[in-house]
Amino acid sequence: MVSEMQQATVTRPQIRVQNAVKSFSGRVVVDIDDLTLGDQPIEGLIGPNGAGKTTLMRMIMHSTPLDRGTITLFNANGGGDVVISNLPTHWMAPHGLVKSNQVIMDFDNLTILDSMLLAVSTAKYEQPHRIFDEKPLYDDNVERMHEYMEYFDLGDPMRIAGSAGEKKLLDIIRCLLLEPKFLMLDEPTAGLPEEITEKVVGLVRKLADEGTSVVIVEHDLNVIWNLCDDVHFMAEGSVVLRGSPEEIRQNSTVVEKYLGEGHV
Amino acid sequence: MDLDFFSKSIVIGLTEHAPLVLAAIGFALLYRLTGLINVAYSETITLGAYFGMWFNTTYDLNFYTVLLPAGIVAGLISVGTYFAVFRPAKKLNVGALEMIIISFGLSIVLRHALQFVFGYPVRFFEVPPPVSIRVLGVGVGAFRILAVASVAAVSLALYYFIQRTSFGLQIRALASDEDLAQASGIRPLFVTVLIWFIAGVAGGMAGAFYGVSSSVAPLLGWRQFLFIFLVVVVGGRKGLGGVIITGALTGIALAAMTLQFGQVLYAQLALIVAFVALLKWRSKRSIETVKV
Amino acid sequence: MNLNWLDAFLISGLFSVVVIIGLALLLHLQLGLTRIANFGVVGFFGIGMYSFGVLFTKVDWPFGDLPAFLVSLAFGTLVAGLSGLLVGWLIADLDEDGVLVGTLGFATVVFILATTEQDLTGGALGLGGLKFPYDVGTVKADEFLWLIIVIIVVTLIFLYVWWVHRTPYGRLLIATGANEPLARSLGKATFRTKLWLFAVGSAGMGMIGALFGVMERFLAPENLGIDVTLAAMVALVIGGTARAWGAVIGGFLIFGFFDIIVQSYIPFPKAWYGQAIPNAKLIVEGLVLMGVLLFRPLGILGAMRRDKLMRRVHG
Amino acid sequence: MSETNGTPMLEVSGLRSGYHGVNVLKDITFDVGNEVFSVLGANGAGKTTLLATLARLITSTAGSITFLGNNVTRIPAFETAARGMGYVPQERGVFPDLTVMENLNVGGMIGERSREERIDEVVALFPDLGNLSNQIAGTLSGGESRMVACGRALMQDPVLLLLDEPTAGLSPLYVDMFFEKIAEIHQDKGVGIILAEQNATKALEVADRVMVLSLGEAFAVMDAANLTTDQLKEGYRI
Repeated sequence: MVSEMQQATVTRPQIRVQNAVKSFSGRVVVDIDDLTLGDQPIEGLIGPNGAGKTTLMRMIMHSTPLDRGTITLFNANGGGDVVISNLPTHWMAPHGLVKSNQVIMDFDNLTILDSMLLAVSTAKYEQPHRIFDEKPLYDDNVERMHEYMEYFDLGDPMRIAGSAGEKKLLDIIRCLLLEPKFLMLDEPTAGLPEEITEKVVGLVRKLADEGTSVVIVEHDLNVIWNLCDDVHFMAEGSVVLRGSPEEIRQNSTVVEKYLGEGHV
Repeated sequence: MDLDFFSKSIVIGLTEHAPLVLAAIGFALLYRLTGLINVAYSETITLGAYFGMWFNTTYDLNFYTVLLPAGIVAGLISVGTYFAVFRPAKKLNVGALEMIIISFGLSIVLRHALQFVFGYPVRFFEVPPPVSIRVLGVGVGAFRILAVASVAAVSLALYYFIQRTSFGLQIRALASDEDLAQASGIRPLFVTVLIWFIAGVAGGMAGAFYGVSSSVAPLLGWRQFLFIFLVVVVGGRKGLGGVIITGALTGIALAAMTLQFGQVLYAQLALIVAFVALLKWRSKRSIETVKV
Repeated sequence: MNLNWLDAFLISGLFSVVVIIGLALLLHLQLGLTRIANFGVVGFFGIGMYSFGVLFTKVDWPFGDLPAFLVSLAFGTLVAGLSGLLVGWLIADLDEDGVLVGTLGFATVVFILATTEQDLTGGALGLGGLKFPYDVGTVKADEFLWLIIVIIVVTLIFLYVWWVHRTPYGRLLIATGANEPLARSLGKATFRTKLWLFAVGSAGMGMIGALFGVMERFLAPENLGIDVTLAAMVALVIGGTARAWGAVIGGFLIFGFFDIIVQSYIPFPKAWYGQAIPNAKLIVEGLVLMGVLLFRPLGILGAMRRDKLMRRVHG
Repeated sequence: MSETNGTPMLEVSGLRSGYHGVNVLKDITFDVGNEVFSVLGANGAGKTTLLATLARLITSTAGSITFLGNNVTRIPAFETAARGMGYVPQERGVFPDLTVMENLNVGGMIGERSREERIDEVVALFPDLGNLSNQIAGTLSGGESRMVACGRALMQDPVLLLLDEPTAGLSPLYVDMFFEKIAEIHQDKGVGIILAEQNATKALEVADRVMVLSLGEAFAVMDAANLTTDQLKEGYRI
């Protein structure tokens, strides 16, 4: 019933997490009754250490299996609704659900261009007998890749990303090249220089304006306050508060959870 | 299937495959502590067999007199391989996959170096002809019974050493969490050397037992390696106790299937298939957190 | 004439070098690109060899040698490919220990079956009756022609492997080997990729096994020792795991030295060829494997250099 | 800067450290005497990295650490432990495969006093541990395993104890208990304590001095009493 109603009013891709529980060796890390992400273009997910933000995102990507519960992606690629908690991780990107990584992740040996081509390539190109597909793949996507290379001033793409910041940026670019309908960013600005952070933020705004739903986890709360339309505050495995950045910032519970009682 | 079949399987399984338990304990120590799959462990076993045979035939010594020296030599060589190969490899940041291949290379080198040293013909221990006694209605060589008893004794001693002594505690702490162990003041080098030595001693003694019950040949250890590895991978999750029980059960299963199929190779075949299937089934059930 | 004698050895020496290079090239896709240590190379090689041999010799073929050979070859390749699919399924989501157990276990199973199924394989005694699917006169000429054929086959394998580096498929293999979870999060079905990689690679190894069997004329379980896996691994590692040429260079360097130069051109005492030289060869192989991985892990050719490759392809 | 008893136990200057090529800590300088020294900051500020670097489990890229007058910037972790540094990491503070008693015994490997005596002291401090001694540490609840971790570190007879968020994720009852114990350890045993905490209120109750980390930089180092809420909010970027 509820899902039908939601479907009717959905304007942008949303994720609904229902009765989702995850515990590690007996300790409950995430326990969410009902959470909808994606009502607003850009939403923030904050909370003190151990609140379960990263675990929740991994559960959504299904790289961490759920103990129980359902996660549904509304308005996925193709417009339909998909129960993603039953699907393996590699099905998320084709459905338009993409997540960037908190820690720096890259492929050894692959150049920046390789990384981009890997992201834009689809399963039909990547079969043992398809040995003449490199050219068409490149030609079909070269403009799209060039846009990013120029925007971020990447320089020569035929080299391996060197610095940690460059790898972090490449991780985000890979995600964007997948043309996500629902994008999750796990600490996108940690380790990035200021001017790159601004460019990333600008791009995320543009993407959100064009209809992609974005959820951000970030330690640098200034980014959250400036960028998000809505903020979910997590503590002890569940979302305890939700509101505009101003509301959350003023809220005594939030200050208390971060700083302890007495500083309210 | 009658009672006779079971008692036969148990007696033959335990007497013939007792060294498997001992070898698996040694391998499990290395595997669980260092995370290293040391293919060259099969050569530690072979070395034990050769040195036992050599002490036994050269100095005309009783088998039980040469058992410990053979184990100690194998243990020292095991420590030697740690310093010569595995420690430098770790310092050079060699990956897990390369480490397996390196140990594979070491295994080949040791195996064929042994052939150079001890010559090509198959060799034998010189032990008195077996006296047969009946256990559970099955005839077994008295020597084999003694061998089972001593394997059991050595295994229990090792178990006690690991579980109850202060050195054992350091070993288990280092295996459990290396960083935390260091922050608690445990010296990793000392403990690691200790492990390589004990693993080598266990392997060497197992080799001597294998050698005395049949013959001594360069492939002696390698032929057992897959089964040792399977026992440890399948049984090693619950610590040494699991390894000992899995090892003993494997021996009994091998004996039972050999009786059933009339061919030891079929028994081995069935065992490999069963164990690999078990591993597959377990991996399906325990897909845990992937770091993305 | 002395020269005649020398040539026969050169043919068999070159043949074994080419076979090892073929196996190493296929291993390059698995170990070099996708970083799966297949310790069961000899199992796929052997199952292809025996499936082919049994079908070729035990069936009373109603048509000539060449069609019979081709049908049997296809059968051997298919059986090896299917076992690759099975082994791939078993190990694709296991870690290094699982891969070692699975592939080593498979090789052992093939060895055991070759020994026990005496009705089909002749057991430990071996299986005779294999022959070339043609007759061009002398045995030496037959062998020489066979060498040429196998060189052509291995060259085709090389071209495929070399070309894979220039395809989206090769890029996916490299990505899967470097960071499988990350590849999966980009929507790559890495499990299926590994499965097909194993199927194709194993089919190739099986085919090489069949071609090898014809040259041997006589199949015995001794052909299925771990030294076949070792040889492919050494050739690949010494030349370089990261690049397609690595297998070729490594194969010629180490096995060219032992199987051609030592066998034919260095006058060691006759008695040494029985055991001392094969023994020494294995020791050297082991030492090379260790030494290279410790001190130059990427082999002679070194790192992959995708930067240069990309410039050549798209520059 | 407040009075510390004579020369400081620990002097840190110009410390830079991190992992995966990211410099988490950027040029940190402070010193700690025989006191409770609180390191405050939001998540990601670098508290855990700082403590792991001090315990020598992460190698610093620049700067120096001087412990009891000796430069320990490059010596191995077991050596600093032997010299009297106890470390309780945030999550994995116990050996999960060992029993509670074995965990304590691992801590008791260094130091001269008899192990029994020290175990008695630890059990007196955390009476619950007495009943748990044969339980496998991996099966303990969060609060219990935190007690075992503290107990293990105390068994080393440390002069300086590094505590990384000992109360994160614990229920309020446990939190209060732990902060009482921290004060007790410092006062009764004379152990210096570096306490990494996010919960500023509690930490400031027990701390003599405080450092606020903000995205890897030392935002303020001062007497605990002088720190204002506004400074805190600025440091936490709330």
